[in-house]
Amino acid sequence: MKEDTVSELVRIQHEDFSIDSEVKRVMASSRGIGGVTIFLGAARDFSKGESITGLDFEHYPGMAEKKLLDIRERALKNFDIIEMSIVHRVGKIDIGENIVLIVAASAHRNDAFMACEWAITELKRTTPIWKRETTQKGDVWVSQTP
Amino acid sequence: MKEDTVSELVRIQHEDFSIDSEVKRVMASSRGIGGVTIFLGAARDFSKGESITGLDFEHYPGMAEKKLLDIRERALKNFDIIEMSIVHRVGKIDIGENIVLIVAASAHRNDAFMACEWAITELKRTTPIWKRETTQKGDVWVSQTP
Amino acid sequence: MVTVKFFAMLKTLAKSEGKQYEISSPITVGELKELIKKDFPALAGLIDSRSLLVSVNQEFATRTTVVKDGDEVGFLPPFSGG
Amino acid sequence: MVTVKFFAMLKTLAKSEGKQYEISSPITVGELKELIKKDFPALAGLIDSRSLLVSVNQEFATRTTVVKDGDEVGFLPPFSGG
Repeated sequence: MKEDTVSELVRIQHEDFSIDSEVKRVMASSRGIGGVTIFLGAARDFSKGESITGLDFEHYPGMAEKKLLDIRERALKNFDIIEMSIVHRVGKIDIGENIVLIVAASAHRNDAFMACEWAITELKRTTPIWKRETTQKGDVWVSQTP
Repeated sequence: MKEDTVSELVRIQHEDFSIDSEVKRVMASSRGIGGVTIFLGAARDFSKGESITGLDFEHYPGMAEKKLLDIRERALKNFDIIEMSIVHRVGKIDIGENIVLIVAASAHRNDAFMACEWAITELKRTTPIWKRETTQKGDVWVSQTP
Repeated sequence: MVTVKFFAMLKTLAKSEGKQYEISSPITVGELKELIKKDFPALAGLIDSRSLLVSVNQEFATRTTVVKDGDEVGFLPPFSGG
Repeated sequence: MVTVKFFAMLKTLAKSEGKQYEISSPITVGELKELIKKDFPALAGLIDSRSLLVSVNQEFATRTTVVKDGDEVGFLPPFSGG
Protein backbone atom coordinates (compact mmCIF):
# COMPACT_ATOMS: atom_id res chain seq x y z
CA MET A 1 0.00 0.00 0.00
CA LYS A 2 1.23 3.48 -0.90
CA GLU A 3 2.70 5.71 1.82
CA ASP A 4 0.14 8.46 1.32
CA THR A 5 -2.80 6.04 1.51
CA VAL A 6 -1.51 4.80 4.84
CA SER A 7 -1.09 8.36 6.08
CA GLU A 8 -4.77 8.94 5.21
CA LEU A 9 -5.78 5.82 7.13
CA VAL A 10 -3.83 6.76 10.27
CA ARG A 11 -4.09 10.38 11.40
CA ILE A 12 -3.93 12.75 14.34
CA GLN A 13 -5.87 15.93 13.65
CA HIS A 14 -7.69 18.84 15.25
CA GLU A 15 -10.74 18.70 12.97
CA ASP A 16 -13.70 16.42 13.52
CA PHE A 17 -14.03 13.36 11.29
CA SER A 18 -16.94 11.71 9.47
CA ILE A 19 -17.47 8.04 10.25
CA ASP A 20 -19.05 7.48 6.83
CA SER A 21 -16.00 8.96 5.07
CA GLU A 22 -13.55 6.92 7.11
CA VAL A 23 -15.51 3.71 6.50
CA LYS A 24 -15.68 4.51 2.77
CA ARG A 25 -11.91 4.99 2.71
CA VAL A 26 -11.41 1.58 4.34
CA MET A 27 -14.05 -0.17 2.17
CA ALA A 28 -12.25 1.10 -0.94
CA SER A 29 -9.37 -1.25 -0.19
CA SER A 30 -11.32 -4.43 -1.06
CA ARG A 31 -14.64 -5.73 -2.31
CA GLY A 32 -14.14 -8.75 -0.05
CA ILE A 33 -15.01 -6.78 3.11
CA GLY A 34 -18.13 -8.23 4.77
CA GLY A 35 -17.81 -7.05 8.37
CA VAL A 36 -16.64 -3.72 9.69
CA THR A 37 -16.30 -3.11 13.41
CA ILE A 38 -15.94 0.50 14.43
CA PHE A 39 -15.07 1.98 17.79
CA LEU A 40 -15.91 5.61 18.42
CA GLY A 41 -14.66 7.28 21.57
CA ALA A 42 -16.73 10.32 22.54
CA ALA A 43 -16.39 13.04 25.18
CA ARG A 44 -18.72 12.24 28.08
CA ASP A 45 -19.77 14.64 30.78
CA PHE A 46 -18.74 12.60 33.77
CA SER A 47 -15.53 10.93 34.92
CA LYS A 48 -14.59 9.37 38.28
CA GLY A 49 -17.38 11.20 40.09
CA GLU A 50 -16.50 14.57 38.56
CA SER A 51 -18.70 16.51 36.21
CA ILE A 52 -16.77 17.45 33.04
CA THR A 53 -17.47 20.46 30.86
CA GLY A 54 -14.79 19.98 28.21
CA LEU A 55 -11.64 18.15 27.17
CA ASP A 56 -8.30 19.14 25.75
CA PHE A 57 -5.96 16.58 24.17
CA GLU A 58 -2.22 16.92 23.71
CA HIS A 59 0.06 14.52 21.83
CA TYR A 60 3.75 13.95 21.23
CA PRO A 61 3.95 14.95 17.56
CA GLY A 62 5.80 12.35 15.54
CA MET A 63 5.89 9.68 18.21
CA ALA A 64 2.08 9.44 18.58
CA GLU A 65 1.61 9.04 14.81
CA LYS A 66 4.36 6.40 14.77
CA LYS A 67 2.62 4.42 17.52
CA LEU A 68 -0.71 4.51 15.68
CA LEU A 69 0.93 3.33 12.43
CA ASP A 70 2.53 0.56 14.45
CA ILE A 71 -0.86 -0.50 15.89
CA ARG A 72 -2.33 -0.70 12.38
CA GLU A 73 0.60 -2.77 11.12
CA ARG A 74 0.46 -5.19 14.02
CA ALA A 75 -3.33 -5.52 13.69
CA LEU A 76 -2.96 -6.42 9.99
CA LYS A 77 -0.30 -8.98 10.92
CA ASN A 78 -1.96 -10.55 13.95
CA PHE A 79 -5.64 -10.59 13.02
CA ASP A 80 -7.39 -11.82 9.91
CA ILE A 81 -8.46 -8.34 8.82
CA ILE A 82 -8.27 -6.63 5.46
CA GLU A 83 -7.73 -3.01 6.51
CA MET A 84 -7.72 -0.75 9.57
CA SER A 85 -7.88 2.99 10.02
CA ILE A 86 -7.24 5.01 13.17
CA VAL A 87 -8.03 8.71 13.63
CA HIS A 88 -7.49 10.57 16.91
CA ARG A 89 -8.37 14.21 17.49
CA VAL A 90 -6.30 16.61 19.59
CA GLY A 91 -7.00 20.06 20.96
CA LYS A 92 -10.20 21.23 22.61
CA ILE A 93 -13.16 18.84 22.40
CA ASP A 94 -16.66 19.58 23.69
CA ILE A 95 -18.91 17.11 25.50
CA GLY A 96 -20.65 14.80 23.04
CA GLU A 97 -18.01 15.31 20.34
CA ASN A 98 -15.93 12.62 18.66
CA ILE A 99 -12.45 11.86 20.05
CA VAL A 100 -11.16 8.71 18.39
CA LEU A 101 -12.24 6.35 15.64
CA ILE A 102 -10.97 2.87 14.85
CA VAL A 103 -12.30 1.03 11.82
CA ALA A 104 -11.45 -2.66 11.41
CA ALA A 105 -12.64 -4.41 8.25
CA SER A 106 -12.58 -8.13 7.51
CA ALA A 107 -14.32 -10.83 5.52
CA HIS A 108 -16.00 -12.16 8.67
CA ARG A 109 -17.13 -10.23 11.71
CA ASN A 110 -15.25 -12.08 14.47
CA ASP A 111 -11.87 -10.93 13.24
CA ALA A 112 -13.06 -7.33 12.92
CA PHE A 113 -14.39 -7.31 16.48
CA MET A 114 -11.21 -8.77 17.92
CA ALA A 115 -8.90 -6.45 16.00
CA CYS A 116 -10.93 -3.34 16.83
CA GLU A 117 -11.08 -4.05 20.56
CA TRP A 118 -7.38 -4.91 20.63
CA ALA A 119 -6.47 -1.71 18.76
CA ILE A 120 -8.30 0.68 21.09
CA THR A 121 -6.78 -1.05 24.13
CA GLU A 122 -3.33 -0.85 22.54
CA LEU A 123 -3.86 2.81 21.61
CA LYS A 124 -4.64 3.68 25.23
CA ARG A 125 -1.61 1.69 26.41
CA THR A 126 1.08 2.80 23.96
CA THR A 127 0.21 6.09 22.29
CA PRO A 128 1.57 9.31 23.80
CA ILE A 129 -1.68 11.28 23.96
CA TRP A 130 -2.90 13.02 27.08
CA LYS A 131 -6.30 14.30 28.13
CA ARG A 132 -7.00 17.33 30.28
CA GLU A 133 -10.51 17.55 31.73
CA THR A 134 -12.17 20.84 32.57
CA THR A 135 -14.02 20.31 35.86
CA GLN A 136 -15.49 22.64 38.47
CA LYS A 137 -12.18 22.34 40.32
CA GLY A 138 -10.32 23.60 37.24
CA ASP A 139 -8.31 21.83 34.56
CA VAL A 140 -7.02 18.40 35.50
CA TRP A 141 -4.61 16.17 33.58
CA VAL A 142 -5.95 12.64 33.51
CA SER A 143 -3.24 10.20 34.41
CA GLN A 144 -4.94 7.02 33.35
CA THR A 145 -7.99 5.81 31.49
CA PRO A 146 -9.47 2.35 31.95
CA MET B 1 -38.50 6.36 25.83
CA LYS B 2 -41.21 7.38 23.42
CA GLU B 3 -42.59 4.84 20.91
CA ASP B 4 -41.62 6.90 17.88
CA THR B 5 -38.05 7.40 19.11
CA VAL B 6 -37.69 3.63 19.44
CA SER B 7 -39.10 3.11 15.95
CA GLU B 8 -36.40 5.46 14.65
CA LEU B 9 -33.72 3.50 16.47
CA VAL B 10 -34.85 0.11 15.16
CA ARG B 11 -35.71 -0.04 11.47
CA ILE B 12 -35.95 -2.22 8.39
CA GLN B 13 -35.75 -0.18 5.21
CA HIS B 14 -34.87 -0.27 1.54
CA GLU B 15 -32.82 2.96 1.54
CA ASP B 16 -29.19 3.18 2.51
CA PHE B 17 -28.32 4.67 5.91
CA SER B 18 -25.67 7.09 7.12
CA ILE B 19 -23.52 5.84 9.99
CA ASP B 20 -22.94 9.42 11.18
CA SER B 21 -26.69 10.07 11.37
CA GLU B 22 -27.41 6.84 13.22
CA VAL B 23 -24.61 7.51 15.70
CA LYS B 24 -25.87 11.07 16.21
CA ARG B 25 -29.36 9.72 16.93
CA VAL B 26 -27.95 7.36 19.56
CA MET B 27 -25.60 9.98 21.07
CA ALA B 28 -28.59 12.31 21.53
CA SER B 29 -29.94 10.00 24.23
CA SER B 30 -27.24 10.88 26.79
CA ARG B 31 -24.21 13.07 27.40
CA GLY B 32 -22.78 10.21 29.46
CA ILE B 33 -21.86 8.15 26.38
CA GLY B 34 -18.10 7.61 26.18
CA GLY B 35 -17.76 4.53 24.00
CA VAL B 36 -19.70 3.56 20.91
CA THR B 37 -19.15 0.24 19.20
CA ILE B 38 -20.59 -0.07 15.74
CA PHE B 39 -20.95 -3.12 13.53
CA LEU B 40 -21.49 -2.59 9.84
CA GLY B 41 -22.31 -5.56 7.65
CA ALA B 42 -21.47 -4.95 3.99
CA ALA B 43 -22.07 -6.88 0.78
CA ARG B 44 -18.88 -8.71 -0.21
CA ASP B 45 -18.13 -10.21 -3.58
CA PHE B 46 -17.34 -13.72 -2.45
CA SER B 47 -19.12 -16.36 -0.38
CA LYS B 48 -18.32 -20.05 0.15
CA GLY B 49 -16.12 -20.18 -2.92
CA GLU B 50 -18.69 -18.47 -5.17
CA SER B 51 -18.24 -15.11 -6.74
CA ILE B 52 -21.21 -12.84 -5.94
CA THR B 53 -22.44 -9.99 -8.10
CA GLY B 54 -25.37 -8.78 -5.99
CA LEU B 55 -27.66 -9.50 -3.05
CA ASP B 56 -31.39 -9.34 -2.48
CA PHE B 57 -32.86 -9.40 1.04
CA GLU B 58 -36.39 -10.39 2.01
CA HIS B 59 -37.93 -10.14 5.48
CA TYR B 60 -41.09 -11.18 7.27
CA PRO B 61 -42.75 -7.75 7.69
CA GLY B 62 -43.91 -7.23 11.25
CA MET B 63 -42.11 -10.19 12.77
CA ALA B 64 -38.63 -9.07 11.70
CA GLU B 65 -39.16 -5.59 13.19
CA LYS B 66 -40.48 -7.21 16.40
CA LYS B 67 -37.39 -9.40 16.71
CA LEU B 68 -35.08 -6.41 16.25
CA LEU B 69 -36.97 -4.42 18.90
CA ASP B 70 -36.66 -7.43 21.18
CA ILE B 71 -32.87 -7.60 20.62
CA ARG B 72 -32.55 -3.92 21.56
CA GLU B 73 -34.64 -4.38 24.71
CA ARG B 74 -32.69 -7.43 25.84
CA ALA B 75 -29.38 -5.70 25.12
CA LEU B 76 -30.42 -2.73 27.28
CA LYS B 77 -31.42 -5.14 30.06
CA ASN B 78 -28.49 -7.54 29.93
CA PHE B 79 -25.55 -5.23 29.20
CA ASP B 80 -24.43 -2.01 30.80
CA ILE B 81 -25.22 0.10 27.76
CA ILE B 82 -27.07 3.39 27.43
CA GLU B 83 -28.66 2.99 23.99
CA MET B 84 -28.67 0.73 20.95
CA SER B 85 -29.90 1.17 17.42
CA ILE B 86 -30.34 -1.48 14.73
CA VAL B 87 -30.98 -0.80 11.04
CA HIS B 88 -31.25 -3.55 8.42
CA ARG B 89 -31.76 -2.96 4.72
CA VAL B 90 -33.89 -5.17 2.48
CA GLY B 91 -34.30 -5.41 -1.29
CA LYS B 92 -31.48 -5.34 -3.83
CA ILE B 93 -28.02 -4.48 -2.51
CA ASP B 94 -24.89 -4.09 -4.64
CA ILE B 95 -21.42 -5.34 -3.73
CA GLY B 96 -19.71 -2.92 -1.32
CA GLU B 97 -22.99 -1.45 -0.11
CA ASN B 98 -24.22 -1.34 3.50
CA ILE B 99 -26.53 -4.13 4.72
CA VAL B 100 -26.88 -3.81 8.47
CA LEU B 101 -25.80 -1.40 11.20
CA ILE B 102 -25.75 -1.95 14.96
CA VAL B 103 -24.74 0.92 17.24
CA ALA B 104 -24.13 0.18 20.93
CA ALA B 105 -23.35 3.11 23.21
CA SER B 106 -22.13 2.98 26.80
CA ALA B 107 -20.13 4.89 29.37
CA HIS B 108 -17.21 2.47 29.00
CA ARG B 109 -16.12 0.60 25.91
CA ASN B 110 -16.19 -2.99 27.17
CA ASP B 111 -19.96 -3.00 27.56
CA ALA B 112 -20.45 -1.50 24.11
CA PHE B 113 -18.24 -4.14 22.48
CA MET B 114 -20.00 -7.01 24.25
CA ALA B 115 -23.51 -5.74 23.51
CA CYS B 116 -22.74 -5.02 19.84
CA GLU B 117 -21.21 -8.42 19.19
CA TRP B 118 -24.06 -10.15 21.01
CA ALA B 119 -26.68 -8.19 19.06
CA ILE B 120 -25.36 -9.03 15.59
CA THR B 121 -25.10 -12.72 16.54
CA GLU B 122 -28.64 -12.63 17.94
CA LEU B 123 -29.91 -10.83 14.82
CA LYS B 124 -28.53 -13.56 12.58
CA ARG B 125 -30.02 -16.23 14.86
CA THR B 126 -33.52 -14.88 15.51
CA THR B 127 -34.56 -12.35 12.87
CA PRO B 128 -36.59 -13.59 9.88
CA ILE B 129 -34.50 -12.03 7.12
CA TRP B 130 -33.24 -13.98 4.13
CA LYS B 131 -30.49 -13.29 1.64
CA ARG B 132 -30.45 -14.29 -2.01
CA GLU B 133 -27.09 -14.15 -3.75
CA THR B 134 -26.71 -13.55 -7.44
CA THR B 135 -23.94 -15.85 -8.67
CA GLN B 136 -22.82 -17.10 -12.05
CA LYS B 137 -25.03 -20.14 -11.43
CA GLY B 138 -28.06 -17.90 -10.95
CA ASP B 139 -29.87 -16.64 -7.86
CA VAL B 140 -29.36 -18.72 -4.74
CA TRP B 141 -31.12 -18.44 -1.39
CA VAL B 142 -28.56 -18.57 1.39
CA SER B 143 -29.69 -20.96 4.06
CA GLN B 144 -27.24 -20.00 6.76
CA THR B 145 -24.64 -17.37 7.54
CA PRO B 146 -21.87 -17.95 10.05
CA MET C 1 -59.42 -18.85 8.22
CA VAL C 2 -55.70 -19.53 8.84
CA THR C 3 -53.21 -17.53 6.81
CA VAL C 4 -50.11 -19.54 5.84
CA LYS C 5 -47.08 -17.58 4.64
CA PHE C 6 -44.03 -18.93 2.82
CA PHE C 7 -40.71 -17.10 2.75
CA ALA C 8 -37.48 -17.16 0.76
CA MET C 9 -36.60 -20.63 -0.58
CA LEU C 10 -40.05 -22.00 0.36
CA LYS C 11 -41.78 -19.27 -1.60
CA THR C 12 -39.57 -19.99 -4.61
CA LEU C 13 -40.19 -23.76 -4.41
CA ALA C 14 -43.95 -23.42 -3.81
CA LYS C 15 -44.20 -20.74 -6.49
CA SER C 16 -46.59 -19.13 -4.02
CA GLU C 17 -46.52 -16.67 -1.13
CA GLY C 18 -48.86 -18.91 0.88
CA LYS C 19 -52.46 -19.94 1.17
CA GLN C 20 -55.52 -19.46 3.34
CA TYR C 21 -57.05 -22.52 5.00
CA GLU C 22 -60.58 -22.79 6.37
CA ILE C 23 -60.52 -24.86 9.55
CA SER C 24 -63.60 -26.04 11.43
CA SER C 25 -61.71 -26.43 14.72
CA PRO C 26 -58.19 -25.68 16.06
CA ILE C 27 -55.40 -27.88 14.68
CA THR C 28 -51.72 -28.28 15.52
CA VAL C 29 -48.82 -26.95 13.45
CA GLY C 30 -47.99 -30.59 12.68
CA GLU C 31 -51.47 -31.19 11.28
CA LEU C 32 -51.28 -27.99 9.25
CA LYS C 33 -47.99 -29.19 7.73
CA GLU C 34 -49.76 -32.32 6.43
CA LEU C 35 -52.37 -30.15 4.67
CA ILE C 36 -49.62 -28.04 3.13
CA LYS C 37 -47.65 -31.05 1.89
CA LYS C 38 -50.75 -32.21 0.00
CA ASP C 39 -51.27 -28.78 -1.61
CA PHE C 40 -47.58 -28.05 -2.26
CA PRO C 41 -45.75 -31.31 -3.05
CA ALA C 42 -42.58 -29.30 -3.84
CA LEU C 43 -42.34 -28.38 -0.13
CA ALA C 44 -42.63 -31.95 1.15
CA GLY C 45 -38.90 -32.37 1.76
CA LEU C 46 -38.25 -29.00 3.37
CA ILE C 47 -41.31 -28.58 5.51
CA ASP C 48 -40.39 -31.40 7.89
CA SER C 49 -36.73 -30.35 8.04
CA ARG C 50 -35.37 -29.63 11.51
CA SER C 51 -33.87 -26.37 10.31
CA LEU C 52 -37.26 -24.99 9.26
CA LEU C 53 -38.81 -22.75 11.89
CA VAL C 54 -42.50 -22.04 12.25
CA SER C 55 -44.16 -18.95 13.66
CA VAL C 56 -47.73 -18.54 14.85
CA ASN C 57 -48.85 -14.93 14.98
CA GLN C 58 -45.20 -13.90 14.50
CA GLU C 59 -43.92 -15.80 17.56
CA PHE C 60 -41.83 -18.95 17.25
CA ALA C 61 -43.92 -22.10 17.54
CA THR C 62 -43.41 -25.88 17.66
CA ARG C 63 -45.03 -28.87 15.98
CA THR C 64 -47.60 -29.10 18.79
CA THR C 65 -48.55 -25.40 18.92
CA VAL C 66 -52.29 -25.01 18.35
CA VAL C 67 -53.46 -22.91 15.41
CA LYS C 68 -56.90 -21.27 15.64
CA ASP C 69 -59.17 -19.46 13.22
CA GLY C 70 -57.67 -16.03 12.45
CA ASP C 71 -54.06 -17.06 13.12
CA GLU C 72 -51.11 -16.29 10.83
CA VAL C 73 -48.60 -19.12 10.40
CA GLY C 74 -45.17 -18.46 8.90
CA PHE C 75 -42.88 -21.13 7.49
CA LEU C 76 -39.37 -19.84 7.88
CA PRO C 77 -36.25 -21.29 6.23
CA PRO C 78 -32.97 -20.75 8.11
CA PHE C 79 -32.32 -17.02 8.43
CA SER C 80 -29.49 -15.32 6.58
CA GLY C 81 -29.78 -11.68 7.57
CA GLY C 82 -26.93 -9.57 8.91
CA MET D 1 22.99 18.87 22.49
CA VAL D 2 20.22 16.67 23.96
CA THR D 3 16.65 17.90 23.58
CA VAL D 4 14.47 17.10 26.61
CA LYS D 5 10.70 17.37 26.12
CA PHE D 6 8.05 17.50 28.83
CA PHE D 7 4.41 16.60 28.20
CA ALA D 8 1.03 17.04 29.86
CA MET D 9 1.25 17.18 33.66
CA LEU D 10 5.06 17.43 33.57
CA LYS D 11 4.91 20.46 31.30
CA THR D 12 2.38 22.11 33.61
CA LEU D 13 4.45 21.38 36.73
CA ALA D 14 7.76 22.40 35.14
CA LYS D 15 6.12 25.48 33.57
CA SER D 16 8.30 24.56 30.60
CA GLU D 17 8.12 22.50 27.43
CA GLY D 18 11.62 21.18 28.09
CA LYS D 19 15.26 22.11 27.86
CA GLN D 20 18.38 21.51 25.81
CA TYR D 21 21.40 20.00 27.53
CA GLU D 22 24.99 20.15 26.33
CA ILE D 23 26.66 16.83 27.12
CA SER D 24 30.36 16.18 26.64
CA SER D 25 29.88 12.39 26.42
CA PRO D 26 26.94 9.94 26.32
CA ILE D 27 24.96 9.59 29.56
CA THR D 28 22.18 7.27 30.68
CA VAL D 29 18.52 8.24 31.03
CA GLY D 30 19.00 7.84 34.81
CA GLU D 31 21.85 10.36 34.80
CA LEU D 32 19.81 12.76 32.67
CA LYS D 33 16.97 12.54 35.22
CA GLU D 34 19.36 13.74 37.93
CA LEU D 35 20.25 16.81 35.85
CA ILE D 36 16.56 17.54 35.30
CA LYS D 37 15.68 17.21 38.98
CA LYS D 38 18.27 19.89 39.74
CA ASP D 39 16.88 22.27 37.08
CA PHE D 40 13.19 21.53 37.72
CA PRO D 41 12.66 20.80 41.43
CA ALA D 42 8.89 20.67 40.81
CA LEU D 43 9.41 17.47 38.81
CA ALA D 44 11.45 15.68 41.48
CA GLY D 45 8.52 13.58 42.72
CA LEU D 46 7.13 12.55 39.35
CA ILE D 47 10.27 11.99 37.35
CA ASP D 48 11.27 8.89 39.33
CA SER D 49 7.73 7.50 39.38
CA ARG D 50 7.31 4.01 37.97
CA SER D 51 4.37 5.18 35.89
CA LEU D 52 6.45 7.76 34.03
CA LEU D 53 7.69 6.49 30.68
CA VAL D 54 10.74 7.82 28.87
CA SER D 55 11.38 7.86 25.13
CA VAL D 56 14.68 8.33 23.32
CA ASN D 57 14.27 9.42 19.72
CA GLN D 58 10.57 8.59 20.02
CA GLU D 59 11.10 4.96 21.07
CA PHE D 60 10.42 3.73 24.60
CA ALA D 61 13.57 3.66 26.71
CA THR D 62 14.65 2.54 30.18
CA ARG D 63 16.75 4.07 32.97
CA THR D 64 19.87 2.55 31.47
CA THR D 65 19.30 3.59 27.85
CA VAL D 66 22.22 5.68 26.62
CA VAL D 67 21.55 9.21 25.40
CA LYS D 68 23.96 10.72 22.87
CA ASP D 69 24.50 14.14 21.39
CA GLY D 70 21.59 14.97 19.04
CA ASP D 71 19.08 12.71 20.76
CA GLU D 72 15.55 13.73 21.71
CA VAL D 73 14.33 12.53 25.11
CA GLY D 74 10.64 12.62 26.03
CA PHE D 75 9.29 12.40 29.56
CA LEU D 76 5.83 10.90 29.28
CA PRO D 77 3.22 10.83 32.06
CA PRO D 78 0.70 7.94 31.86
CA PHE D 79 -1.23 8.16 28.60
CA SER D 80 -4.90 9.06 28.55
CA GLY D 81 -5.79 9.06 24.88
CA GLY D 82 -8.69 7.18 23.37
